[in-house]
Amino acid sequence: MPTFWLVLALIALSVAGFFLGRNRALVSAGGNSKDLHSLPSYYGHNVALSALVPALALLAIWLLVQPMIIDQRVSSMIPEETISEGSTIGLVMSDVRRVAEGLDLAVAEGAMTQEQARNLRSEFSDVRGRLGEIGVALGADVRPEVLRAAQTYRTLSNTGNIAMTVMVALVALGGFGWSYGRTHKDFRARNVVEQGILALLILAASLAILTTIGIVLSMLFETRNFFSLHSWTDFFFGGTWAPNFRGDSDLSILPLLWGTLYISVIALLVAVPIGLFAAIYLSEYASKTTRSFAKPLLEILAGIPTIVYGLFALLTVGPALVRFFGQGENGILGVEWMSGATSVLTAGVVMGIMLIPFVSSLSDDIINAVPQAMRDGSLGLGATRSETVRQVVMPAALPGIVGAVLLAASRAIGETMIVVMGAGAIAKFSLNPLDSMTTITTRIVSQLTGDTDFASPETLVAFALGLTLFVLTLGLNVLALYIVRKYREQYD
Amino acid sequence: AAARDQVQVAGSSTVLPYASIVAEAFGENFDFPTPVVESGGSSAGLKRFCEGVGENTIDVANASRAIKEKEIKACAEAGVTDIIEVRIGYDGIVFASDINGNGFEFTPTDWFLALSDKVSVDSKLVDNPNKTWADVNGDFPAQAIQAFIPGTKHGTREVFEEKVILAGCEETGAFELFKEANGGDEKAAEKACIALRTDGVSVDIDGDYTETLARIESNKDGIGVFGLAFYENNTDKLQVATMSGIVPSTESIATGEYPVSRPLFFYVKKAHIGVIPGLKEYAEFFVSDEVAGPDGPLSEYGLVADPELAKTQEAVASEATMGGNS
Amino acid sequence: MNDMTAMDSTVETQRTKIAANSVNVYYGDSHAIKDVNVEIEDKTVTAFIGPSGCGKSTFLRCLNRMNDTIDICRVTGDILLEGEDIYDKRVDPVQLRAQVGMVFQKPNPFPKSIYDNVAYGPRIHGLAKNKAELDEIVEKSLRRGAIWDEVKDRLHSPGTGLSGGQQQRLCIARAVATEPEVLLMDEPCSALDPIATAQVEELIDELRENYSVVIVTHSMQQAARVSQKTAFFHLGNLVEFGPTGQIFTNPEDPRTESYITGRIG
Amino acid sequence: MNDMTAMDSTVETQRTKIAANSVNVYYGDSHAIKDVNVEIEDKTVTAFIGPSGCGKSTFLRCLNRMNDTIDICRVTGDILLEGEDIYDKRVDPVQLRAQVGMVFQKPNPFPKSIYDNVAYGPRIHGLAKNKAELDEIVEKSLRRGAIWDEVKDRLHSPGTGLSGGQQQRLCIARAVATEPEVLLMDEPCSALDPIATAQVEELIDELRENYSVVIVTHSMQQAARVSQKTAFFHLGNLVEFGPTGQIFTNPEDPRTESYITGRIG
Amino acid sequence: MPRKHGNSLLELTDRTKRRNAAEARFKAYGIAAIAVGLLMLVVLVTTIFSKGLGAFQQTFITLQVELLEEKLDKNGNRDLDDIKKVTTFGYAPIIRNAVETKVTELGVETPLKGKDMAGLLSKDAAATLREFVIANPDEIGKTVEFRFLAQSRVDGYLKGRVSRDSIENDKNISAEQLDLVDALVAADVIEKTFNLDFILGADASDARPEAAGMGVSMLGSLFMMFVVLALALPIGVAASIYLEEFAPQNWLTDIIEVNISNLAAVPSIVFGILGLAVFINYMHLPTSAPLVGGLVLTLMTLPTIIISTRASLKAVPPSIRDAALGVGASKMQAVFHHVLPLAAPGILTGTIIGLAQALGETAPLLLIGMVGFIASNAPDSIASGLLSPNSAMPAQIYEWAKRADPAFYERAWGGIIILLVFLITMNTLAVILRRRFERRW
Ligand SMILES: Nc1ncnc2c1ncn2[C@@H]1O[C@H](COP(=O)(O)OP(=O)(O)OP(=O)(O)O)[C@@H](O)[C@H]1O
Ligand SMILES: Nc1ncnc2c1ncn2[C@@H]1O[C@H](COP(=O)(O)OP(=O)(O)OP(=O)(O)O)[C@@H](O)[C@H]1O
Ligand SMILES: [Mg+2]
Ligand SMILES: [Mg+2]
Ligand SMILES: O=P([O-])([O-])[O-]
Repeated sequence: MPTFWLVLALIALSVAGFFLGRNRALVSAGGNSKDLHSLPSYYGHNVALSALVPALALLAIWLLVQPMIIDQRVSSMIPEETISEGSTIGLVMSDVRRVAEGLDLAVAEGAMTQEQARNLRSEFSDVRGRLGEIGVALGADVRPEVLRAAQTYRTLSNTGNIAMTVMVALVALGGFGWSYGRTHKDFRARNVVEQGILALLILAASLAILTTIGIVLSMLFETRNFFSLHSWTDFFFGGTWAPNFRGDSDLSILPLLWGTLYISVIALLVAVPIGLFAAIYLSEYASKTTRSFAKPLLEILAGIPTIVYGLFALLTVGPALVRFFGQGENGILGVEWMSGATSVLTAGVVMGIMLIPFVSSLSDDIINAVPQAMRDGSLGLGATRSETVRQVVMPAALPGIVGAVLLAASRAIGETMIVVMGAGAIAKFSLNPLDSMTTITTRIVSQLTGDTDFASPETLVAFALGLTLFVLTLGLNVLALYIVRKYREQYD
Repeated sequence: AAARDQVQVAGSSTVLPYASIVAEAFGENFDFPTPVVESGGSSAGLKRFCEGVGENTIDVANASRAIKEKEIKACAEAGVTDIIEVRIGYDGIVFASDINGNGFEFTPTDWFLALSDKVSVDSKLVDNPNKTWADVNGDFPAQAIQAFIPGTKHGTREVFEEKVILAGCEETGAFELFKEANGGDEKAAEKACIALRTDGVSVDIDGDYTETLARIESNKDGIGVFGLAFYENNTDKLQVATMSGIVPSTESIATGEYPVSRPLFFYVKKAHIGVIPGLKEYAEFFVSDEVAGPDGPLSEYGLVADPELAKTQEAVASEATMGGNS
Repeated sequence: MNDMTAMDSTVETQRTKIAANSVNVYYGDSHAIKDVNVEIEDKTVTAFIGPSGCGKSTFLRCLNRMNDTIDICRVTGDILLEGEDIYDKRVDPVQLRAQVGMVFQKPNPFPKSIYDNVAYGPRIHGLAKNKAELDEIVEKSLRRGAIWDEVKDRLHSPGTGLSGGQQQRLCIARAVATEPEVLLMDEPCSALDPIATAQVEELIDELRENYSVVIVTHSMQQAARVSQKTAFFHLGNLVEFGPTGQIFTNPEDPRTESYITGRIG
Repeated sequence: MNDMTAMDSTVETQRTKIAANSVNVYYGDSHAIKDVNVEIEDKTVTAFIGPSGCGKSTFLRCLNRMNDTIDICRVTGDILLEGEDIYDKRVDPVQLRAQVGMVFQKPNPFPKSIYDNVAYGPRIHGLAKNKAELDEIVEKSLRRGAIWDEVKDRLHSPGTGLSGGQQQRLCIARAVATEPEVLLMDEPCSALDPIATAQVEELIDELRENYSVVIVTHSMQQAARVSQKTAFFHLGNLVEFGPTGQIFTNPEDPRTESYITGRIG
Repeated sequence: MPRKHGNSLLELTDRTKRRNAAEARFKAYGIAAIAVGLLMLVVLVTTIFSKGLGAFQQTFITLQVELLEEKLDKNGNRDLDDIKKVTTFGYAPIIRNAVETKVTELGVETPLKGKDMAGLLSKDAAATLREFVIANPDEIGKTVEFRFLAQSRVDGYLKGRVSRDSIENDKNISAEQLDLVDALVAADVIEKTFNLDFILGADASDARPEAAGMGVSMLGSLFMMFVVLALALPIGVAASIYLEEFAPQNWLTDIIEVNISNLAAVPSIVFGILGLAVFINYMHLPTSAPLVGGLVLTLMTLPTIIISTRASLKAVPPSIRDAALGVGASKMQAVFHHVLPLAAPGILTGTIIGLAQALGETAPLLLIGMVGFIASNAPDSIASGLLSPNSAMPAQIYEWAKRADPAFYERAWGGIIILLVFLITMNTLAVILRRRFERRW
């Protein structure tokens, strides 16, 4: 908990810094805030941030690095030969840590004095038993070298913690003092603070890049393994997807890609018109009350767990479709086009329903943001509301709407449960929407969670699928960006 | 990083119910915290098991199949050398259909003829022409063939292919024809044998038995593949078919009469014993008579108890690793 | 009023195009237009003058029911266009607005190309049979809006990239493109230089030959130049309404006089 | 020019506040301002006149770097404020804009209350120590904007619910509330009636005592009334710049003359 | 001069009629779209409620149990270590006795043996009893009244899920046992009441569905949502502000932009792979911890929030920015004071949708160990809430839906009800906030 108090102290310092900095600035301007370069609060923020941010950063780094250093120091105390075969130094170290924590707890609970904890010898006392009494379970009796290591570990951690507290406090005070010293009426506090904020904004934006790098890296290695075991020509250009347990499976992405596209397109064909019309109705026609109820209600659709949609597809929508397109003479259309409840259409329709709020809610916000003057201009020319919406409002709201549709499409590509239950698990090329098919994402999940040997191409293919999908969607997004750029219409 | 104090288990979803029953009882009866039992599949579990030795790796991997040679190698490369293999019993695989529908008495041949991509007609391989069960076997009713079988991710599928389809393939003589067609290549012939038709008659279920059940509810002609325990909990909705004349039950499977079953395992990382509190106690508790014996809660839930349980207990107690060195 | 008696075109004998009877407008609780009665004649330019905030725009917007788009705005009284109450339930505001066009006080070009801005009205009203006709309408309207020369080379660049005065003229062109019977213009020349203003005034004069024009203006000179009738609003009241000449030379109400001579605001 | 020689306040001897040297502005490929040189003096009202679309607003926006916000806009040449290049990298446009205020051609009140509209500038610049002072600034600014009487009872209703002219005056009030040294006003009176116009002109006159004002106007009369210097722009060129009296009575360039007498637009 | 536009205003021209028809159609499409959406919602919600409400009721059996000393504490010295040596299996005879006593007391005739009678009780009963004894060793030797959970089939029988026909082949329960149940119900020993433990309790194993509850996993979800909200919203908004308002228009920004929309299309399980690699294997954070779950879901939710925030920032007209800059506001001030509040509705919408998605997601949790049997206790502090093993609501539901006993199926739907209530509670705040920010200009 020292960290907790340290953080609390930092926050307190930074709050104090805010007021002191603000005051000092005001004093330097002789109490007249108008003589200051920036608003007084910016001087406060400057001091507060200078005290807080570097100190917090140091604290974070310290917390990451200290255990590593201590681990290294302590692990050198464990003689090589005492590590039993098959075990590792890492494992012994976790034992060390557990004992050290147990001792800490014992001291904290008063079951032991500091002194005792420091001088305890496993040769003479039953450490496991004593720790067991206070609820610290150990896997085995404590060996002397482990106990000694644990004691060193405690000492080092203590020293480390003290050093950390001192250093962090120094940095905080340093930051405080430096920025406090700089506080003067001519100091450009706003610019500095804003630059700080801008840096934070950039940091936030670059997180996306880091995530992407992380994703690619976490899949690249296994993808390479996959391609060393399986021919890439089959993966990219083969026509069959048929994993089996004996190896030598056909693992081609093409039928999966086809299924993914087909199902996503159907889902979007359901979600986009319904979502868009709902958004238009909500923002252009509906009364305030209707809107304030209908919109959040529709949003619930996005929060219903997909397993419910899966069951809905399997038990309700699928059989309903079969009644239409199947059952031969007994069916409603008297045709025999569909045998099972699972089909591309089933999954697509149900997924489309789930995606309605993705399109409707966001589009509604964007449409609502189009200035009224645009509508007035059109209505004033004798346009009907629908003409206004279609020809003036929608083009103006296009970038946002494309964003919403992309979001829905993305979700459609990433969905698994609905596909598994609604579309089946068979990969095939077919134009018939009443056939079962499957998607890349569901195959990723099932190959990753299946029973095939984890080093086999049948499992590793999941990574190759993931990476390929990543590249494909990247292409789609580039296209979307291009379209938005081309058709964007800026109002005002 | 704070030290971990509970046993961490991951792996097969087939073993999960048993492991969770054990974990629950373990938590109740011991001073150790309740172990965490994750599901995610045998292979995912073994993969995490083999990621290395250390606190941030799991201690036990559940598997509905034996660990493969390649996996042992991968394990060893990551430093996981001493693995204790524990067989806890058997999972029976049964064929069941809607309770109000027709009853069936199957043989592997029936299934091969119903589901294979190609069957032999007059000693020639042709695309499977069978539409109804009556086409397959004159004794069966003219009910449309609609099979819900485990998807290719499930270990059960492998058992189904080996013990049912392949057996049927050989019985009908199609195996020889396939072998001929593939120039005497046995492997290719086996692969051809287990290729199933893709015209919608045979439906792969990637989800779980609940999904299979739901499918049968929405299509009364359907016949599905289930675990014995699942069937026993849903006897109000399902009727079970016999295989080669044997009714599946814990007894008939334990004696080996009923052919379609598979062993269930868990694997313990020996290096973690003595480090992770409660690990050994958990393993011993799992295979104790009270728990895994024929009257224990596992068997009550549907596990086919291992006739050689005593041997297993001994092996766990002595921490005997695979490959013999203890 | 439905017979065709409007052959003669002297100011006095024009038939009434729009008649407003005791019109009141409220924005929420505030009473913006107070019991206004006014008759707007056909083939006449009527000027609305009055200090800023007195309700000119509000009243103007009543005449083609643009007020409908403001939630809190409420209108009572009748406004008759050719004897028909435009607030009647059976009246379709869309058809009304096609007949009664409007140029808004703040230029509001659509975020589209200049061409599309002007072509928008003709398109929705189906005034052009084909592309060539549409091109012709667009050109003619832009010419009438006195902006053709400036934009003829950039017809397909966005209307929002024009200067303030250009936007205003674009909006005028857009409004005349649909050939409304009545054109309501809210300060159409506020951002225009004298020459452009003169051109727009010329347009207004030209329009008067067939249509009725209502113009809001702050420039007494402009009112005097272009209008035949003038209405003076003050604090939501229609203080005086009469022939322009009379209002400017011989106002009846002292407030009118004060305003014209620059004493009240 | 940095020494304080501006004690005398005759028109001729005011020191230069802003000096623009060969300024060119491009919107993408189109060349909107062509090599303009102009000196704007302290304590002086400078009027920019010229036909619609000639680049007045564009040039005005250069003077406080509001052009930065238009992606496609590119400025070359230097503009010196008190001898310092405002396009210098070290110049903080924010500080610049606090010194060089602006009233836009199209009124753009914030979608906030009238009070907050005016108080915004003083708040971010820390011009008021407390609520009372802020109230005072707001009232004073609204009075200077000649709109206090109309809005004093509705200070907390939204600024977007005002009439066009009221919005314009609100924007003027908002701009003067921050007490800029230079005030750029883009057609500040376009939507105002003569009385309000007169009040704003009075304000401009008052501001001139301490600050420098640049005003874009289409009204020659207004330019003549309020300004000491006038610049005439035509097709992006600064055609003529000089004392207002001289420009209006004795222009050097034939184009200026044509414009003033109403022949080119 | 004939009237060009034709006749009376009161009579619509053909063209107007046509356009009005188009207008009416357009509007009807809108209404239809909303109706379809709402209809689906109603269908789904009624399905959920009709299947799940049962889970909130549970059958209990009230028994007087004699805590026999010779079974529970043979040495009679109340040494806790000795008492603990008796496992739950050792409690079975005590429970059997209690049932037999009760049945005899009531004078009910039954052919059943003690073991089968005790079979009416949940296997949880022994655990309840043992826990009680360890907490109150002094009660050993006395007779104490307990309210035990009934076995799931008994519960199903009272709820109508199980009938005498349906148990024909069921070896978990017999017709005789149901007769006994009927008799005990008549004697008020068995009753069905509201079951708070379903809302507050922890998961239970497959052998005792009647004891399973959502509470602990609800806390797991709660902690994850805290993490997601605390990280995804500020980071997402910050990133969008940078990209939309400050970033120079260049290829780098384009790359970031495309990247972000692409992240939205990454299947959620891939975020699990990433989380496993980065947070667990690299940073050594504990597995099954809500903190890690929250971090993974944050990464997954970020694109949603960023895309919607950017869209709504784009929708704010530039004149607002001009106005602020014109009075000397810095860009930062213009954005934070004017643009951001105007974009708030869209940001909140993105948050609502993003959180809904995060709340319902299971796939990534699978890889970081939050799916399975994780019956930990309710956390006792924020740190343990974030770090000790836990599951999440959707994972819990998903697990239940897979389990064999039909009683779990009912609980899965019940869990969905709780999830939805949780979601709606979470959304309500955002919806109210959003309504406050909505305005047209
Ligand atoms: N954002 C823009 N994008 C492209 N061109 C522009 C843009 N803004 C102005 N222009 C063009 O630059 C020229 C000068 O415009 P500016 O707005 O400076 O004119 P102005 O003198 O203010 O005219 P007005 O009196 O009509 O306001 C015009 O031709 C105009 O069309
Ligand atoms: N949307 C609105 N909500 C509330 N009040 C409004 C609204 N629009 C206008 N008003 C008020 O109604 C009154 C009349 O406004 P109107 O716009 O008709 O004035 P105006 O005569 O056009 O003035 P200007 O010459 O300044 O444009 C004013 O007091 C104005 O503040
Ligand atoms: Mg007006
Ligand atoms: Mg301009
Ligand atoms: O989850 P399984 O590995 O048993 O299929």
